[in-house]
Amino acid sequence: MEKPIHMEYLLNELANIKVRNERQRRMRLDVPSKELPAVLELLKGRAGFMHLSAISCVDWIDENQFELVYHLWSNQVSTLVSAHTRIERDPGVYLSVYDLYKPAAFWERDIHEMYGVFFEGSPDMEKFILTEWDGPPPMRKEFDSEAWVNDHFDWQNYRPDWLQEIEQEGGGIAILPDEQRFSRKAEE
Amino acid sequence: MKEFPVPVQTAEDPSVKKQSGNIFSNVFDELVRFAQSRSLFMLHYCTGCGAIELPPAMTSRFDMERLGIQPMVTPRQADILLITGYVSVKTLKRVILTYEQMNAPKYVIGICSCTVNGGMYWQSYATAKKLNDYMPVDLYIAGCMPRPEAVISGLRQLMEKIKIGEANSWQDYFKRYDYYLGNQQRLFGETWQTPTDIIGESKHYSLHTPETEGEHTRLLELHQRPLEPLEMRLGLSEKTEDR
Amino acid sequence: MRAENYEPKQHPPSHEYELNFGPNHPGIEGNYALKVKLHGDTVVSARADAGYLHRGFEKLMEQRLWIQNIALVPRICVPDPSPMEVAYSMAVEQLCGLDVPERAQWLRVMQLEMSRITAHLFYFGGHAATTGMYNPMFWGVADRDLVLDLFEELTGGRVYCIYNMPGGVRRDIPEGFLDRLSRLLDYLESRLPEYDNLFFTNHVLINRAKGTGQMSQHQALEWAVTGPNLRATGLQCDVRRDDPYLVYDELEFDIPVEQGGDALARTLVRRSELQQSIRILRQIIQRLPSIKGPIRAPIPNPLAWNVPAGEAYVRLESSKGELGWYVVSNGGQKPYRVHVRGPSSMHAVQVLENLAKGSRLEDVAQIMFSLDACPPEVDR
Amino acid sequence: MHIGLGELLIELTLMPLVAFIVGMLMVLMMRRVGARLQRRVGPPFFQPLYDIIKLHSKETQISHGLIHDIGIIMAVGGYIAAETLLPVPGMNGIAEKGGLITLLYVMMIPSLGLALGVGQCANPNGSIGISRALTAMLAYDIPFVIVMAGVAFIYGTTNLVEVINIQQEGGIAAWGAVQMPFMALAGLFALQGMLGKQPFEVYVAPAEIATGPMVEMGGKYLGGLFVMQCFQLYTASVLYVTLFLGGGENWLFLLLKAFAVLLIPISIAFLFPRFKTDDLVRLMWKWPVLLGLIGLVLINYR
Repeated sequence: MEKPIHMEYLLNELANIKVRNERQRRMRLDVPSKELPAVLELLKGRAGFMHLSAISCVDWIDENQFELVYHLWSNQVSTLVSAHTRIERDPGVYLSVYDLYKPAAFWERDIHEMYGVFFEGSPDMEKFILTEWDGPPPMRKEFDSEAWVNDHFDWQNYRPDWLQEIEQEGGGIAILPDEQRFSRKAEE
Repeated sequence: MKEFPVPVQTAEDPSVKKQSGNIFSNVFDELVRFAQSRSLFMLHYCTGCGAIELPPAMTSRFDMERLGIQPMVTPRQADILLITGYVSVKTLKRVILTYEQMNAPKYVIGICSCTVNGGMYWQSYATAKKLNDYMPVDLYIAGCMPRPEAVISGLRQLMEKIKIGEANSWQDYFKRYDYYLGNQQRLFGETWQTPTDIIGESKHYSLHTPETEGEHTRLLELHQRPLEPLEMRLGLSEKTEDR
Repeated sequence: MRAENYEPKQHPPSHEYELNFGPNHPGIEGNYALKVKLHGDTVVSARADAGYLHRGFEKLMEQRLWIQNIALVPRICVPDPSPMEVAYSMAVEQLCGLDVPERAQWLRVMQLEMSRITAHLFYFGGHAATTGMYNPMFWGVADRDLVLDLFEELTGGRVYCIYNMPGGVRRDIPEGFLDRLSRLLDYLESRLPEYDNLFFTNHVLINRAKGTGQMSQHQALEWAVTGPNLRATGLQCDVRRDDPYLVYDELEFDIPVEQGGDALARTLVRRSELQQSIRILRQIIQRLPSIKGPIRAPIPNPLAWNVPAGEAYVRLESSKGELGWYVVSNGGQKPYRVHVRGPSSMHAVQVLENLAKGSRLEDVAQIMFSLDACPPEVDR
Repeated sequence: MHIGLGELLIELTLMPLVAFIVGMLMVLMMRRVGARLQRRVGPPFFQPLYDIIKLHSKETQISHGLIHDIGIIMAVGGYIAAETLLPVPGMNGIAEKGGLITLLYVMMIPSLGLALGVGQCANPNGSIGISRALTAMLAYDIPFVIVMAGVAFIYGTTNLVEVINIQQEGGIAAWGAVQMPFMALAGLFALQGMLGKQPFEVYVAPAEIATGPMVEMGGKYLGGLFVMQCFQLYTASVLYVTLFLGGGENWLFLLLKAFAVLLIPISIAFLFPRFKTDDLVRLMWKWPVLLGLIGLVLINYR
């Protein structure tokens, strides 16, 4: 689908932006992190992108970057714009767009507790879902959920007494301890 | 590796009781057990996705009330704690608080595979894998999720167990409190505590055994502080009054 | 605690007090908590507390194969699971450039609309029960069960169907299914007047629901309210129409709108939507036999399936609002990142907190249920 | 009529006992009617009994202090006292000495006892519930007192035994419902409020305050409340029958009338949502009071 004309004009005003029309009614913008708030403001003010559908965060650990994706929908031009921007993973600080989009408060709070990205100017950076979690931000790629599970939980006993009796009598299928799901008890 | 016995009471307990008492108290006990089995109030607490199959089981189509099972609202009123599916760590704390508030005899039913072994969330950092580490479970109903028929048939089994006097796993919580508390502390941290004085109650109901107290309860005493009302954080709404 | 040990706690004198709605409270939908501060009967401020249903779906999905995730995704929203699997499948198809056969698309629409009916029937009961009327719940859940029976026949699962897979659907309809569906629709339509008499035109209910949890259209747009809750403020806005997917652009249906933006309007919108879903299903019953062809596109070996690198954002209209799925692949066998935008993550947090503020204690539960907030979508 | 002390004692024991058994049947009827309206089977015949036995046989009991215990005793005891003041066929108990006014007072004791007991629990839901219950009591007591006044006017006595005798001697034409239809209607409102059923179920309200006064009740405390509910249904319906439907000529008629009367609030209860508390007060002070006052005027100008 062709972009509506005024979208083209609009996007021409912006330098440093890569525009890709991926699919029908989908448009991908790659924006440098400094210019993103301005781009969003322009999109909201000039093309009716009123609806912030979501803010996603992707952890590109190999490049040591977080990618923030702002999904915006406009009924005026019937297009979903995904504005991508990359920030450095290390301080992990970015600007909040709460003054433009109220729903950003939830998404930024969510990204903060799942990835540890801090948004300056967001109304509330307190924990929401993981209030009783004291580990690292779990959605980061370096967090190994399976290891954490093995560390903190026991597995159900897959060899109850009655099954062991059967095994001793020559029936059943004996599962060797090292083939079972590992757990604290097996390590001891 | 210390193996803990699976908390299932054998059928011998009631028969021992039967011989010791006189005939009237036996009849009375039996009547009480029968009434207990025919009147089960289950706690209205949806801990997970299995809760979606409870409304069909309760309402017009399967109608649990004809078996004397009805939902109750607060833990004080309830007999059955239905753990309907995965329990996240945050929920598990509430579940334990809830369980300790209930009046015995109380029964715990783990519905859905997730309560048995973590189910499809076995890799998840947020859900508990094995419910009977944290509280004694009377009955598991496996399935993802079990159909209402399965739930009802499980409840019928529980009723049978109550009728013959086998469903006293609640005593196990008093008798082996140290074990359960140890598992809870391992997951929630050393400072974990509940407002209920389990040791005191176990003494009061003469369910105190050597295994009630141990290293974990000593740890608890070390950290126990008087109960404070929970802090409420209401910052957001006040900050953004004009929203 | 024994009576002799009991020491009543002294609280500081205050005109305001705090009350926890949930997580174990019948006035809360699912396992969720709302902490409210009250002055008399008026809510001064409310604060949502989620995470009781957190399973770390997005993390789990990064650890499993593309095809394995199909079993995982419906669990994200328990009362209305089908849109989840459709959305995920569509996202994977977009990444791979798979073309879904037309018949599969029709079958998907059928599943989505049936799922919408079940969710709405459940919703009516929930809303009625918060106001103390339990009959609609008993009836609604029983009628919903009949739809679930058809789901079971079609897919083998009552609630979690796992009917979709990237490329299409798993199996074709059984013989005589469309007749049974048609009979069920007749039955549901014949039940609607009874629901009307009992529930939708009940004076006491109207008295209670009118003006409760009212939001203006402007507020709704600002808070990113979507779906029936937005349509209850008078805006005709539906992803099925604005951003059509599957075969919705070939189907005729109205987008019901109510003015008012209160709990009553939200309920009435859903009642009309139920009728529209029945209408859509009738069209499907008519059209489906004439659409021949396969029900799924061939896919590579699913156990060693490298989905091409890329990203896709799929929007869907679930029974609760706009559902968004953002899926990123780096060309591996597992998704690199999946992000779910549940409509309730807006409704159950920001909107609920704002609507509850200033309302009465009696209405808090009603506001939550009338927004049709689904906590597992928030927690994921 | 003079009866011996022994006989009186037997009556005083029997009256609450009969009331309890009939009350359990009424609870059963209430649940069965609800079940039928919801297209279900409903609970088995002995379900209310099972519930009460089970609740009293709980092995651990959680008390919140002495007042908590006393509150429940007051709640049940108040109704037991009320039963002895409520004449039934063959048994008058101390009804002749008590009369309508005493009964009115005694019937308030349970609510107050509940307020005491629940207040001790320090659960905010319970406190809100009890404040709502007392508000509701205030709301339905105004029409109730007007009805009482009308009854006293028309029969010239507050002695319930005499009220029954006057009605039974005059036949159906002398029934309160025929003599003062407006009063009977106002009485129905008060009955609905007294039973606390929808649309006046403000103080239980599970979705709002998690069953209010019952929130911290478990074991025998909840059992006490279940017993209280049996008494409550019995007292309210039999009192209505006594005042307006000529009392019971014999037990069969009494029960028939009482169950028929009870059917009205129960069926309404399952068809309506609940009002808000202030709506309840507004409604109670408007229509039943108006009806009652019209009834009073009519009685005076008869």
